[in-house]
Amino acid sequence: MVNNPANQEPNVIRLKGDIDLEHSPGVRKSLLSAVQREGTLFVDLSDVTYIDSSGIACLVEALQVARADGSDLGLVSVSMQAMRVLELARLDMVFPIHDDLDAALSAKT
Amino acid sequence: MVNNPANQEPNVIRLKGDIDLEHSPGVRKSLLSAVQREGTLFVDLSDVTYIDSSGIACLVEALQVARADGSDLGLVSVSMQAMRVLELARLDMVFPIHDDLDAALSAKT
Amino acid sequence: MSDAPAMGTCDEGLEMLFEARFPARADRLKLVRGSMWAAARMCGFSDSMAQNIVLAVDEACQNIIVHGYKGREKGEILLSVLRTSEALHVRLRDFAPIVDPKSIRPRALDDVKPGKLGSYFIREIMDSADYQPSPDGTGNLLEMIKRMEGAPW
Amino acid sequence: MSDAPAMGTCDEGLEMLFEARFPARADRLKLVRGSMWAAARMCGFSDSMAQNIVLAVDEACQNIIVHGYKGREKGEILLSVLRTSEALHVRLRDFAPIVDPKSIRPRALDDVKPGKLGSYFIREIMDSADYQPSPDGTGNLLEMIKRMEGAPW
Ligand SMILES: Nc1ncnc2c1ncn2[C@@H]1O[C@H](COP(=O)(O)OP(=O)(O)O)[C@@H](O)[C@H]1O
Ligand SMILES: Nc1ncnc2c1ncn2[C@@H]1O[C@H](COP(=O)(O)OP(=O)(O)O)[C@@H](O)[C@H]1O
Repeated sequence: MVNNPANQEPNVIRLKGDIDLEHSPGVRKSLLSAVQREGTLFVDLSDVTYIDSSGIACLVEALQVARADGSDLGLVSVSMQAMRVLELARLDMVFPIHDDLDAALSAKT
Repeated sequence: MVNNPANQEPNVIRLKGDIDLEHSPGVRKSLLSAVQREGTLFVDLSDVTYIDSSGIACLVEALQVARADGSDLGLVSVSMQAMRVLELARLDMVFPIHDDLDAALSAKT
Repeated sequence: MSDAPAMGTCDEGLEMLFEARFPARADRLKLVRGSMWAAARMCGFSDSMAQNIVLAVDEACQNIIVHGYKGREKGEILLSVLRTSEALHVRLRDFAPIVDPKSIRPRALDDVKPGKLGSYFIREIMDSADYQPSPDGTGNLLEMIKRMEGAPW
Repeated sequence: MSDAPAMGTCDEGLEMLFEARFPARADRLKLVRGSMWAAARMCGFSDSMAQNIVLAVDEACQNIIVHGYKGREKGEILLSVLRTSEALHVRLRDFAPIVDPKSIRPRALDDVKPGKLGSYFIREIMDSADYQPSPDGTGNLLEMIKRMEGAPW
């Protein structure tokens, strides 16, 4: 699920809850349209309680679309469970990973 | 389950985890022996993730043993779930309830 | 558990959310609580109401373990969780001696004592909790119903 | 679910922790994850290993929903969770067309693409995941085994 407070940087997407087979289709759409709109994107995972292969697949697809355009997609505040799944998928070295939003936004500039 | 760090007041019992049909028999024993040993007792519920009627029954029994002896049994850091169960049982006015250990120990003196 | 396929919806417009089958033992109740909570949330109940519903179902299972099977090791419990557009239905099937519903007396309100809280919680939390005829006349079938918040009745 | 009583332990020294039956739909998987986590914890697995086991079982259910039943609404999944003194056994029974195990190919390690992660996670996390003959020759029975930490082999 996607949760974007109005007062937030437009190129930050905050996911929340379980990113599983039920919710991945919605997350995929939000990520792809945000990448197309914003270029480089930061995906904040602090409120993600669970992520599975379908959730990881959304992130990978959005990353590929971003990079094909010369942009990038960074992950922010990755939970323990999500980090373990990224490591299992050997994707922890593929995505730029930032401890928090400040780190992400300053790395960008 | 009962969890008592060595450096803690002897009349404070810290429960943790699910106080359910599986774990209540052990909790009951610990509470009754602590009441008999210490007199007035504080039961810290901060780490209690779930409590059911069998857990509440242990607390009520220990309270009654304490009061029969002229002592008392206070509850400390009661979680939302535990408070709801106490309220359902109309026991929220029967137990002394303290926000935290400092409040409990200063109320005592 | 039979191998019969086909389901998802069943009698009376009830949609099946899940069923669980487990040995009637105290250490199995925690396995069911998480599913029960998620099912209640799925029906739109708030987090705290979902926790209350978990408590009611747990108490009914405890009664089956303690009073029905009286700790006999081989007993089992079938839990069926269903919904209509208006209510959550929880059914508990056991194979213990048939219960006389009149024997279940919750405690008096102002009576501070350790026991008899379980059936009281069930009645406080659920809209109804009634024994239904079991499919084959053996054991018990307890049906508990909780109307959804915002349902029309 | 049949009404047959008697169980708790069953074949080959396997002890039944719980069974669940649910419609093969994406929105039911969350109902099972909590129970699966609690069952893994009950076997002594660490919190993070229990979360991995939940992931493996979830992925296997997803494959049944997506590739087996291909979204057909009436499909159902039976999950049986059992243990020996040495290992957790998870069995998934479905009534979809019979799977050719050779058709399941996890992705190559260095291949960054969106799909084919599920079967890869299952193999990484579990000690084995094999199709067994189903009781009546219809559908599939996938058995996944995870040895307990500290078990002798
Ligand atoms: N499933 C059951 N089978 C037989 N007797 C039951 C069952 N459920 C409840 N009872 C009876 O109803 C009484 C009240 O139950 P309850 O309020 O849950 O309190 P407690 O379990 O503490 O006795 C029990 O003591 C028991 O005699
Ligand atoms: N239960 C199943 N029934 C039929 N085919 C399956 C099943 N599980 C896996 N497969 C096949 O194995 C392939 C790899 O599965 P998986 O690694 O989970 O990736 P994905 O589901 O993303 O395709 C699937 O694309 C499918 O062809």
